[in-house]
Amino acid sequence: MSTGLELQDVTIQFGGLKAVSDLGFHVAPGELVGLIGPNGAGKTTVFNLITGVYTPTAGRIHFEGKPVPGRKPHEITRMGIARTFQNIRLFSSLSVFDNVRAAMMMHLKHGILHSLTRGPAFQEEEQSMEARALELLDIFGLADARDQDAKSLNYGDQRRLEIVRALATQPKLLLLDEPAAGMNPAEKDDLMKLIRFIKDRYQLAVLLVEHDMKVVMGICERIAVIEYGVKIAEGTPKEIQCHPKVIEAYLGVSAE
Amino acid sequence: MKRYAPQIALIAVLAVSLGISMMSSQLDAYYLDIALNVGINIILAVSLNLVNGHTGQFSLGHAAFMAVGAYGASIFTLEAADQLIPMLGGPSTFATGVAFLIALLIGGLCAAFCGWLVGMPSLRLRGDYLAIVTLGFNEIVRVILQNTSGDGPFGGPLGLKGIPAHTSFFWVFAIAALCVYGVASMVNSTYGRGFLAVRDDEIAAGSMGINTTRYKVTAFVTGSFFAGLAGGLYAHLRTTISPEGFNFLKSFDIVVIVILGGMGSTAGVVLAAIVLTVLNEFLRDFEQYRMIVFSLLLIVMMIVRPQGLLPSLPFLKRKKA
Amino acid sequence: MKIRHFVLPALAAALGLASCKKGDDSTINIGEVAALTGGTATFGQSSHNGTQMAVDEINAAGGLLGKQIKLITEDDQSKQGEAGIVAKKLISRSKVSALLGEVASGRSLEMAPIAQAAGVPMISPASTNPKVTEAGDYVFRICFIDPFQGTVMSKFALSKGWKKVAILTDSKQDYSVGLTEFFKKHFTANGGTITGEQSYGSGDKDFKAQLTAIKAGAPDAIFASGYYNEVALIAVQARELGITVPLLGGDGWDSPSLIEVGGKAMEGCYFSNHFSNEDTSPAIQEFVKKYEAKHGAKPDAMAALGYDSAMILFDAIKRAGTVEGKALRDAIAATKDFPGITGKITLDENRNANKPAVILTIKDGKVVYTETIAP
Amino acid sequence: MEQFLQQLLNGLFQGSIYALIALGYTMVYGVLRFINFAHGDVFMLGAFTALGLHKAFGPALASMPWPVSLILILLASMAICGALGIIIELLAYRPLRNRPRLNVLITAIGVSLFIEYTAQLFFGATQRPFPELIPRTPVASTGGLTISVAQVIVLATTITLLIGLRIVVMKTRMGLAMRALSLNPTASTLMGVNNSVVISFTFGLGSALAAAGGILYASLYPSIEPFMGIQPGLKAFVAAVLGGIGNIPGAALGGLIIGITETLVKGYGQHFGIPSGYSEAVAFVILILILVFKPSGILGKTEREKV
Repeated sequence: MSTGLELQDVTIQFGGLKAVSDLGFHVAPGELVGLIGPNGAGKTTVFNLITGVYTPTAGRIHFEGKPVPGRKPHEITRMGIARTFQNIRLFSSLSVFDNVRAAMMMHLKHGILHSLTRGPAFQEEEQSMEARALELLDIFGLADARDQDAKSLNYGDQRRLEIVRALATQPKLLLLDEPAAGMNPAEKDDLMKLIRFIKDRYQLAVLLVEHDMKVVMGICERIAVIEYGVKIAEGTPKEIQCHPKVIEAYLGVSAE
Repeated sequence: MKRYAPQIALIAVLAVSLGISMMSSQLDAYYLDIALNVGINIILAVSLNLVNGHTGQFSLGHAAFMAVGAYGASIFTLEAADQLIPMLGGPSTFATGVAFLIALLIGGLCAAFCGWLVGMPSLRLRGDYLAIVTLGFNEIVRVILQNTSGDGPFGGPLGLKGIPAHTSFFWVFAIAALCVYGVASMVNSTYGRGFLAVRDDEIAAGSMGINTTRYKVTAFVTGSFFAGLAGGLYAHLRTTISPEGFNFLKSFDIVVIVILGGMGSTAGVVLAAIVLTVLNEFLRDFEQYRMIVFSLLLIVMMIVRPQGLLPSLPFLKRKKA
Repeated sequence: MKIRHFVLPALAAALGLASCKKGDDSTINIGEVAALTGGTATFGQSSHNGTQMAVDEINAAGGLLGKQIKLITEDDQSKQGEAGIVAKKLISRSKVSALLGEVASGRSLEMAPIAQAAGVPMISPASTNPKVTEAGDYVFRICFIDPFQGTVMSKFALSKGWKKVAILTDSKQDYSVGLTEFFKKHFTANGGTITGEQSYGSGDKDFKAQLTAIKAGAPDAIFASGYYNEVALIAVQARELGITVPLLGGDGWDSPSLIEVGGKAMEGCYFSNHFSNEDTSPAIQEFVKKYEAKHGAKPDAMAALGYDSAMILFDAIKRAGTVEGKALRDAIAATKDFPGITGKITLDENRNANKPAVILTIKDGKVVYTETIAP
Repeated sequence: MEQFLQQLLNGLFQGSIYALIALGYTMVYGVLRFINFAHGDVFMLGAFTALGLHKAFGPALASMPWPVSLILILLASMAICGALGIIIELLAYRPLRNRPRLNVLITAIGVSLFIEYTAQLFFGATQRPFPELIPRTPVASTGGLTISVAQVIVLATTITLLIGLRIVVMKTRMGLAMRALSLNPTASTLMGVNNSVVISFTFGLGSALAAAGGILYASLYPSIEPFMGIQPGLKAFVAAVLGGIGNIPGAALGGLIIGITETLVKGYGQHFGIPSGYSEAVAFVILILILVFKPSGILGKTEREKV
């Protein structure tokens, strides 16, 4: 299992509090895995550990056989891991189109000097970037809004734009943090289709944190459940639904 | 042709500046002086805007980099230009021009180096801390210059005098144009979206593969470089410089231009640099009220229009830059 | 990226092409650069009052060369860089025939190359730094210079039998650094010992550390070469620390605020100055009376120097019979034994005034004349 | 040795002034998370208010023993400046709640410049003498060491206010509300805290502390002018950061460290090739070092941004 994402005995401590302890799971290439748990279980913390916002106190995180901790967030993104944020973090003063462009920056062949000389190669690259950004926006139905300010979009569109922006970094693993939050049932259905579509089209592995059980059970191939930073179960949606610990800790408590 | 419009505009401005420069002896010395001041303030404001506006890092020490550039360029001119000019074929417009360009570049590079030195450790600090650190750096530079020996190359508290008046209309506006062109091209390219991304959300920017530290340092070093050039131009315009002239109140003056022009709006900041410089000159008799009005404007604007006064003018409405 | 980015600067530049208005032929325009606002406004205002008084007197007496004098004053706000701009403005917009000012050497140094290049004579009333008149042969001053002032205080200290002196310099002020340098040179060359040398920057309020170090050297006197703002606080803190020896200083002490702030602590201290308003000579007493009638306060040295600078210029205009730059310059340069309020003024070949200094002391809360020291 | 002891004393008193100003700085930052640039200017207004009061009620005050008149002037000026602080917050900062920090910082700079230049318009740029509210006579002069009455008063006031502030923050309902607000403004509202009242109180108290600092400072260094607050204000800020911003004992510790370091540089720096003129830069060098090596300060806690 040297490919994909691999977490082993990962622990992080804030002050005296263990937010995540001895967590281990993996996401294989092309796999769609769900990460669920009650509020405050440490799901977003796991994302922050994987993307380098936090450094684990102990344990190992590997992606494609290479260690992740100690690298800066942008270096981890370069390894092929992209994410969205639970509390939407778009570049609010930029247009929809520029939000996507900003995320494509790391694949530029040309740097600062070329933007000054503005030669033919630079112009060409700018145009191909534009084309790719538009293509992505088109898939998510955001092409018409390209010149709007990101902050002027409605909630669902902002969530979709977060995904587009993450895709623009050309990841191999996509971390989605509650992408369906605030969406209506019809939008949620569309979102599920979209996630499947991009997973196939861009051959992505996806790690999904989501509260909406319908979404999680509907698209995930495998699910890991954590509570108080500890993994309490892992398995297929079917297995999870019947898992006694899960029912007790999670489904039982917040049965809707 | 349209895609090369920026370059064409740049060359046009260079040519016009050269033209005006060649007839500058017929111009009124005082008005010419104001025009050169305008140009120098454009360079200072646009370069500070790259740091404070586009990249969202709040520097309060721009005058320090201006000082480094002014001293660097002046010391080169005073100490080395005499030896250099004969090597360039004796005193001619060309030789003095080249020597001046070298002096300016040395000033700019010294300032850029200081920018790197200050920026590397301090740019990981949050906005308000960075503001104080840069302000502190401003004070440190001033104190060090003031405590040098009066007979040494830095001239102590009296500063340097007898700097040749090389600064002409051409030099000021050529560099102003390059500065505006450079900053605008940088920021408007795909690469340059990174500056704005860092400003809007540093954590998200990092997660999108943007090396936030590098962007911040790049902005800071570039901003310092142009501030250094502006300092060199200022020194060779006024012909005397002294440490007190580069205190943090000078930095505040530049910050005021950037904020009133609209942080992150190159066009707004250029316009503000022009309007405020000219206004300062013609409202000399109301000097006592000037800063009161400006500071009130700052306060009111942050409440009503944090994006700056000028971008709301209809002819400046354009795509976000 | 739009062309209009560049059109605007070009427009501003076009301002420079505006036509120049002709000078009014019925008056002689004289430009004055002074700090009327900002940190050194007290000096600027005094010197301006003196200058204005001279102009009013001449105009009341019928003017010069059949014309009235028009004094055009520009405020440089006590700020670096501004003196140069307003000097350009006075020369190119107001077409002045001569420039008076500045008090501060740093700002006179900004004006000097501009006056020199334009061929407009400039007279500084009170800039004591030697470098000011080195800018060229159109730049004059009517006050003594730092080497002289530093030497005077050294001579005075030695004459009092003070062989051990500590020095406290304002390292932010070239004026203070200059005085210290020349004081030290003369003092040590004539058998004096410097027991300690300390510095501070103007705006500082706490000098206890420096004074504690100075106290350890047990000097006979302390040479405090800075301005009155800090000197008053230095005196207060020195007395608190139990230092009782007198402080010595230069003309930068000359302000009522020295005694207002320093109070008893200033008693028995000495400073050199350009003139004393206590001088009993009739010319000086008449000047003091006129000034007091107009401004409600006794004139200080800056007022007297401002007055003298204008009067010397008028005398030169009279002798030259013209305000043409070269002729006027020559006439100013030929000034000899001019009976000024601040003494007999002769301009030497370096365009500096050769004149005596007075030593003043503080006694019972008043500034009192003690002696005159000739060059 | 005696000289060294005297220098330490000098540094201690200088530092206690910085500590006094830093208290208000750090409290406002601790609760509201922003640098109140105008703190140093309220400090200046405190001194001018005291001067004004002294002029207005001169004869009446002169008939009292000096400790009484000092306390009266101190309390009156603190009340006036406290009210002023509340008004400033109401007009300039309150409309900016929940706006980006940078906007608040810019406003703070604006407020600072506004106070300075308005004061310059009214009071003029030149120094004014400050009345001798506290006798400047030496209180003790044993073994060559001297301490003046004013210095003792300053030190005593700093300690009193330090303890008083600590009690307010730790033991009172208002203090509890302040701490709640500083931890989480939204949650504190939910818990029934009226944030607006707490913020007004914090500003009022901070401004009153600044005013007290201004008066004591002016008593030690009796010449005042509209820009007198800038340098002490900046140094007090550095003291607050050094001690760990938001931490009240930290501010006091930071103030003392800076005061003593500055004094030692002035007194002994030249033996090591550092002219005393460099002492102006000492605070900023300390600031840069502390932010590079331990941004949370000596007693401060590290903060994480919520992602």
